[in-house]
Parts: sequence; C-alpha cells; structure tokens
Amino acid sequence: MLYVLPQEKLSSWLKGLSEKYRLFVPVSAEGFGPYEGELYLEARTRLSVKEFFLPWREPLLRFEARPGAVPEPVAGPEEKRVVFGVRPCDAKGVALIEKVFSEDEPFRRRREGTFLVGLMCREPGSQCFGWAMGLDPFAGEGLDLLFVEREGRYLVSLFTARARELLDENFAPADEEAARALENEREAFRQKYAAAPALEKLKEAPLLALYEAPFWEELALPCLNCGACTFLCPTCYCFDVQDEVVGGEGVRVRLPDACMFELYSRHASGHNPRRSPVARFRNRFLHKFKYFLDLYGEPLCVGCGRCIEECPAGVNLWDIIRTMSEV
Amino acid sequence: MSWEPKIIAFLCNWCSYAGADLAGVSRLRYPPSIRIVRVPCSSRVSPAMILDALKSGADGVLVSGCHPGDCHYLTGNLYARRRFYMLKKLLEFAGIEPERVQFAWISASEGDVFAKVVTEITERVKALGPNTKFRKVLRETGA
Amino acid sequence: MVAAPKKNMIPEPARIERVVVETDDGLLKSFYLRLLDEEAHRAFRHVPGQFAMLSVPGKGECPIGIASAPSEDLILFTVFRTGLVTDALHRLPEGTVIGLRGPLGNGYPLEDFRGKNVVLIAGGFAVTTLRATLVYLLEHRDDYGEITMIYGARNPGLLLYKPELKAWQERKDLKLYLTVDREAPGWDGLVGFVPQITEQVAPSGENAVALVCGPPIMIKFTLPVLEKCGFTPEQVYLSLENRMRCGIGLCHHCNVGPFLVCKDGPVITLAELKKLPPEY
Amino acid sequence: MGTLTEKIREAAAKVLTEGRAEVVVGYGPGPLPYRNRLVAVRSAEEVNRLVWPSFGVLNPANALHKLRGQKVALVATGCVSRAVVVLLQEGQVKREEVYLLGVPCPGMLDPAKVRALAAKVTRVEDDLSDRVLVTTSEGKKEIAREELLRANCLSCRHPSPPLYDELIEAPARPVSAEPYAQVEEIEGLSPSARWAWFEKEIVSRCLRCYACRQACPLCYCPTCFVDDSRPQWVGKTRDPVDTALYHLVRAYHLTGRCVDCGSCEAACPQGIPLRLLTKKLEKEALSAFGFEAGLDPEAPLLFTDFREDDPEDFMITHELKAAGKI
Repeated sequence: MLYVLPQEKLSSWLKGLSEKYRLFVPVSAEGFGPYEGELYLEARTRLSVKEFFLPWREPLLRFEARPGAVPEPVAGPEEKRVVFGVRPCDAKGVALIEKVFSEDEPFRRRREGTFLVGLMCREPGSQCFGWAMGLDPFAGEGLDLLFVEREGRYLVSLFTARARELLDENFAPADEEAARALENEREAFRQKYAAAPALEKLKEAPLLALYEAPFWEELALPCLNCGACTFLCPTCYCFDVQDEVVGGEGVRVRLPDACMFELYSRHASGHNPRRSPVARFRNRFLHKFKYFLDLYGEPLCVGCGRCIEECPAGVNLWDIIRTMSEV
Repeated sequence: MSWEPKIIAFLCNWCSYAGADLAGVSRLRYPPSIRIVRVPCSSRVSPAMILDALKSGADGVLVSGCHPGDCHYLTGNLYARRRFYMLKKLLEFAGIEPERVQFAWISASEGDVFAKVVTEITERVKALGPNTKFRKVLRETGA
Repeated sequence: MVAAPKKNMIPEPARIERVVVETDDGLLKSFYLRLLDEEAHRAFRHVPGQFAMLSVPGKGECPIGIASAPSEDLILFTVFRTGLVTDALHRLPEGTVIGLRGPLGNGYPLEDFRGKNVVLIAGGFAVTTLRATLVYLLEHRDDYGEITMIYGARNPGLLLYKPELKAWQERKDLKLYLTVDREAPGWDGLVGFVPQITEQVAPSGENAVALVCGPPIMIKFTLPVLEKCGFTPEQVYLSLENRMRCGIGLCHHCNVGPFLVCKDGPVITLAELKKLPPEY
Repeated sequence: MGTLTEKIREAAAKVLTEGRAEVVVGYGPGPLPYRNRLVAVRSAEEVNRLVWPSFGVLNPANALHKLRGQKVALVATGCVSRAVVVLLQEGQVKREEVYLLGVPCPGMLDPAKVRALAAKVTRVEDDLSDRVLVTTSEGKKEIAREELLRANCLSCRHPSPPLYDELIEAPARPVSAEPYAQVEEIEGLSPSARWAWFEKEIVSRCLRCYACRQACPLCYCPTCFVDDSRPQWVGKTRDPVDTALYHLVRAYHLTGRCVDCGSCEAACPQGIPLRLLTKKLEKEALSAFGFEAGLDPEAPLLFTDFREDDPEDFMITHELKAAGKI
C-alpha cells in the first residue's frame, strides 16, 4: 500500500506521533534520540538503530546480593516506540539479527513494541555498498513504513498492517503516477546495482580453506582489536552478561560484547581458543561472510559502510570480502 | 542534619595504622566516620582502589603512610607521594572535589595527628555533602 | 515476525540438597540440586551429555555438565573451582538456593547406540557427563552390547564418585579400568595415562562407539589409539567446552566456526569436528 | 632531493637489503583519502607500499607488540620515537630489535577536520607546504595546513625524534609555543563545570569499545585492569561511574609515560577528547617534577623515581601543619 505525505506536513505528523508514542529520530550525525523538534536527515547516523533492540543495557534479573536470594525477572519496557528516519540498511540489520533472536524474549518484546519507519537515502553514502550485500532498499525488510522523498512529498510504503495506526489524515492514498514514480526509481536502482558475485563465491568456498588461508595475518596487521566496528555495526549481535552489584542489591544485565576482545573467548582456566589478535579478526569476518552466510543464505552485513568509515586503522571490509572470495 | 559521611582510610601497616591504634588506646575523640583498610604500605594503594571506594559509596578517602625517612620499605612512601600528587591533579581536573581524596603522613606515635586529620577530613566532607557524582547507583535502564 | 516459543535467560531457583567434596585437593565438589518448584523438578528431563547454567546472583552464570542420569531424583553437578562463579558456588553451604537454567545442548544420541558396544573414556574431572551416561547405560543394560569404561586421574585422590566406582568395579556386565598417572601408596590398580591404558585394553571398533571426555592433551593422544582400534571418526564422540554466556545460541561466544557449542553441541562426533576450525 | 615518501622508501629499501631489520613498519594509503593504513614491508621490492602518511594518526610503535621477536624498523616521528623510548625504559622492547628511521615531523592532518569539510572528500593532496588541496563533492578547496593539523601536533613539544638510528630529512614543525592551551581552557572552568565537561564530553559518549586502549602503544598489560574479574574494578556496562573510572585510571596509568601521540583520540569512534586527560598529566609532570616522557632511554620513569623534596603541599597533614593545627 502506498501513501503520499506532503513534505511540509512531516513535522506536524511527527509531533502528533510523539504525543502517542515514544518517538525517536536521528538527532545528529552521531545517532538517534528522543524527538524534540530536532531532525538530522542528511545522512545515516554513526550509531545504528541496533541499540533499540539490543540495548547497551538490558536488565534480565534483579536480586538481593546475598547467598540464596532468589532473583526476580525484570519486566522490560512496556510502552510503544516509534523510530523515524531509519535507513533501509539499518532496518535490514534488525531483520538479520531477528533471524537469530526471533525466540529471544527481550528482543521480541522490543521488536513487537517498536515501529521502524524508514527513510530512503537520497544517494548512497560515500562508503555504502548495501546493494553488493544483496540489499534492496525498497523492499522494506525490517520496516513498518518507508518514506521516499520525491519532489516535495514523501511516497510512503506500508509494509505491515500494524503500521496503519501511525498514519494520520495527512497521508493520502497515492495515485497511479506516484506509484509508477516509485516503481521507476526501484527499477533504476536494480539496473544500476547488483549483488556482488563475491557472495556466491564465498558460499562455495570450503570453510577450512578460508580459515587456513594465508592472507589473514596481513589483513589483520593494522587492526587494533578494539570494539569500534562491532559496536557501530548494525548487525553485530554478540552480547555479554554481567552481574552488577551495588551495596546489597544487584541486577543481571545483558550488554553488547565484541568478538575482537581477548576476554570474549577466554575460558575461566585461562585457555583461549582465539588467543591471537589474528584469530579474533578472522573469526569476525568468517562469522559475517561464511558462517552466517552458510546458515541463512545472506551475509551478516548490510553494507552500511560504517566500519570502513569509522575504523581508525583503515581496515577495509571490501578488501577483506574480495580477498576472501578469491580463495 | 543526621547524615554522617563514610570515609575509607587506607592506612599503612607500620605507621599510620599504629597511629590510629594509638588514638584509640589514648581515648582521643574523633568522628566515627572512618572505616579503616590496613595496607602494607601507602604505595600499595592504587588509584583504582581509591576510586573504587568512592564508586562503592564512600564520601571521602584518606590514604596515609609513614613520614619520609620512616618507611618500613625505605622509600615506598616517597614513590607514593608522587603518584598521589598526580592523581589528585587528575581528579581535580575532572571536576571531582579534591577534598574528598586526602593524603597524609601519620607516624605510629601521632595518635593525636590521626584524630585531627580524621576530624578535619570529616568536616570538609560534611561541608561538601554526600558523594553523588562518583557513587554508582544500580540502574535497570539507560545506556 | 515468527511466533515461536519465547526463550529467556531466567534461571529457576534450585536448592543445594547435598554437597560432597569429591577430591583430596578439595577443588571438586558435587552439588545435588532440587528445583524449588516441585512440578518443574518432576518435569526436568535431560539427556546425558547435556549441561545447565548454574547461577549465583551477583557473580554470574557458568555452564556445567549434568552428572546425574535422567532417572535420578536430584540433579547432580560436579564443579571444579576455577573462576568467579565456581569459586562462589564452592563457598555455598547445603540448603542454599542457586539458579539453574537448563537442560541445554544436545547430549549423547544414546538411542542411536542401542545394540552397540559402548566405550567410555574419561580423564580427570571431565568424567561427569560420562557418569550420567554410564548410569543410564547400566539402567538399560540389555539394550547395549559390551560396556567398557576407562577412567584416569592424576592420582587416586582425584578420582570422582569413589563409592560408585567401587560398586561398578564389582559388576560383571561392565569392564571398568581405573588408572592413575603414577604409582601411589595404597593404589593397587592400573598405572599409566589414559591413552596407554586404552591401547592395552584395545577396545574393538566393530559395532562400537567411543565417548571421550578429558583434557585436550589426553584427547590428542587417545584419538590415534582409537583409530588403531578401528574406530572411524563417525564412531567417536567428544564433548566440547567454550566460554559461553547465554547457553541458547544467541551470544555467539562459544562458536567453533559455525558450530555453537551451547546449541549444536556440546556433543560432537570427531567426523564433524574435523570439518571445523580448531578453535576450542 | 625527492619527496618525503621517496626518501622513506629509499631508506626502507636500504635497511632491508642491508639486513638492519627484517620488517619495516610504516604507512600506506588507506581505504579513504583521509586515512592511512599500517603496512609491514619485508623486502626492498615492496617498499613502494610505504608513503609519508599525512594521516598516520595511530602510533606505529603499537605494532612492536604484535611483531615481538622480530627485528622491526619503524618510520619514527617524534612521538613514535618517544613511545619506543618508553618501551625501552620499561623493558618491553630490546634496543637491538628496533631500528628507527627518524623523521622530523611536519605534523599530521586530522581526519576528523578533513572529513568535516564536505559531505564527501575524494582526495587530499598534502605536499607538506603550507597549503593542503582537498577535493570534495563541493569542489576543490585549498586550506592552510595549519588549520587541518591534529590537536596534538599543534601542541607538540618534540616534533623531532629524540632517538633514532638514522635521520631522514624533513621539514619539522616548530616546537609548540602553547602546548597546554587546551588544558588551560578546562582548568579555567569551575569544578562543577569541569565535571559537567568530563561527564558530557568523555563519559556519556564513551561506548566502551576500548579503541583508545588498543591504539595506545604504551597499553600493553596482558590483562588490563578493566578486564580483571576478581576484583572487578570496573563494571563493563556504559554506567557513568564505571566509565568515568575507566577513563581516569586509563589516563592515570599513562602518567609520565604518555608521549601525546594522540592515537587514543584518533582511534575513538566517538571523537572523544581523550588526550586532554593525559595532556593535563603531562603538564603537571613537567611543572612539578621537570619531567617529560620518552626522551632518554637510560633515564628513570616518573614513577620509578622520586626526590626528597618532591611537592607535598597537597597533603592534608602539610596543610594542617602550615595552619598550626598539628
């Protein structure tokens, strides 16, 4: 279903939404925040919408910090949230994470309580390669609504029935011309971009040959083994669980973790199956472009380009994909 | 006001702890705000220990060792002096009230000095009020 | 969105009914647990080889193999004191309530072993889930062929489940070989490392499976022996361990390549393992 | 006389052919016009992978930890050389295992400043003159080099390497006249304003990715204090107090060691001004103890040394004595 919203009606619609839901929008190049009139729509943000589903802090239990205390589950947030200005790649990231987390209670609760309203990019970002990862930004994967800006108005695609409740009187059903315009745009995108052949090659590459390939040492040399790429990545989903105790009380929280950290795979005995920085580096990319790809048919990457743009050490994901696919 | 500050005191085993002991044995009066942790030497105290005390709810921290020349390990306190100087400058720079973290030399014979130092620190911390900036609170939401 | 059963990471309260110090060094203790909820306790069903997350509030959770057989009333965990959580566990007295989340993982495909000879090879405290297996096999004795167990520890004081070992030694329908690394006072049993003893026992690979649990070095030297005895990689079952957080296939800490120890394992055949990167 | 890139390649080739080092660590081009990527060159045929890195913002001395046991040659500007000096002082590197190709540093450009120039930056031409040519989606811009320099280069007190095995000629920047201007700005604030600054600019934005720690050539502890679990000094979430504790102790651990290479700040994906904490410590070490890190491999470190007359007026017993109270 396609609707049209005049561009000048955007803020009044957002204002109306913010009265009924907790509304989040991109507030700066850094990321999303509560809607207070400010909007940053120039480009995708540095932090993705992942944090709405795998938050920096997900409490699971609360307990008295004494032997024998029986913990009490923490009920998650109840209220409904709307996130506006989600880039199609980020929404696809959520959809990819959902493949793993579909049965996870906290994730599902957040997913069910959150509307994702997409906004099409005017043009691909400078390091964007979503198309190469098989992303069709018009397909609305992970989204409830998608806004495509065109000649002073938004063409709004409805992808879920539940999202109808978000529309107000300013949304008019689109006429045929608008529908055609959107279809043309989508067609033009398909003409111009196609999934990278690298993915097909990676599917066929034998796992152990990739693992044992000689190039990892060289590729990993500049990598700092920090968590910047994993925390910024809209698809990295690994988490840690920590018990936090203050005084006599505690909470068990789930928080993002990074496979780049030495602690990530270190056993209590001190043994670490991925002790070397190279091994951790390799694991991250094998997860994204082999393990996940083999299991789900898609890479664990939406091509947003954040890691390329933000990696302080200049690690280039594209180089890695290319090198891997040549095994 | 009924609030009594909590002050964690890291006292070196050889001088300051004995000084605190003497203050007690001599029945000197000082506020009950102090909680003592005995350490082998003032140089054993790391900034993580000091900040951990504040994080865990202390309103002030005192680290005390032997006077220069008296260190059981000869120079431990002299190394410590430099470290604490730098730590204090750093905490001040970050806007943590410098009065909350104090350093002292107290010998085994200075029970009176111990009592006065504790009294003084307690008053200063009382004037500042409870440590709210650097005290961890348990949160279920947020970043 | 998929409307699947919800999974969460909420442990169930379980009381420590009994604690047994298993070894002379005191580093291994057995905890016999009962879920507080009677219904849940009765409903607790597991397969030998599975594990559970044991949880001490304020310290965290850690994965421990289930050492009791499904038929046994109390759920048994024998825990080596090594990290934050296990250290806290070791300090808890009988009667304390802790958290239990499980059973998790796949367990041994015991149904598939029916009619076959089963060889259990254990080193050190990794014997726990093989204890569960052995108890099960003995309960279903007629369903299986010859049962052989080779179990070694560094010294006699480090053997677990000593009273049971004694009872098992007397059984005619079980070949039990206990061994220690070195001669020790009062020990008149076998002396030698597990791989050597396995070589002497020389179990036949014909119509048999071997379940091997032990430290990496023991496994490394035992596998070639089994190969010589005629066991193919498909007939050898191992149990993996890796650091894990969730135990339910989400957090990805325990991955060995695409294989998640918590969800796809911990039990894996040598044949499958050979296809994976050696990250365990 | 060639460009600095040519001189570096030439020197690297010589070092490798003469066997002075097995591997030369320097920078090559990166995936973006404002990033350089570390490269390890092992033969004279490969030296063309090396360039003068206008954006060599991560200290390559960090690679010494990865390449331990190999004889490594480093292209060493002032702060690279100084980091090696500290590693030598601390016994982390053997002098005979490192060969320093010293380069008096003309200063490096700040990727963040260049990136901020336009939506897309496609090319940066830096011939070390006083202008930099930046090609962007909005056209070509000629910008004063000084304006694009990194903050730590602007405040650099030692652009030239204090330790080297050979020196490559290059136009070094002058020693900064106002090395502590940024620090003084914060010092000038009230305590509560400083706390607000610390909370807002450093603590609240930190993601706990540890890029700052990982990028630091002097953070080499096998287990960092944040990774200790017994006791756990620092909680792992983004709790503000834990994060504050992390940043204070991280900075403090660099007291008298930090060479202000700015790697921490450059590595931070959030652009947090991390350097200010260590710069403050540098300033205090200089004013109170006349100490500067990384100048002399034979000298003691700030904290492995003391003087009888080190300042103690910060101590409460000193204050009370001065006031006649004790």
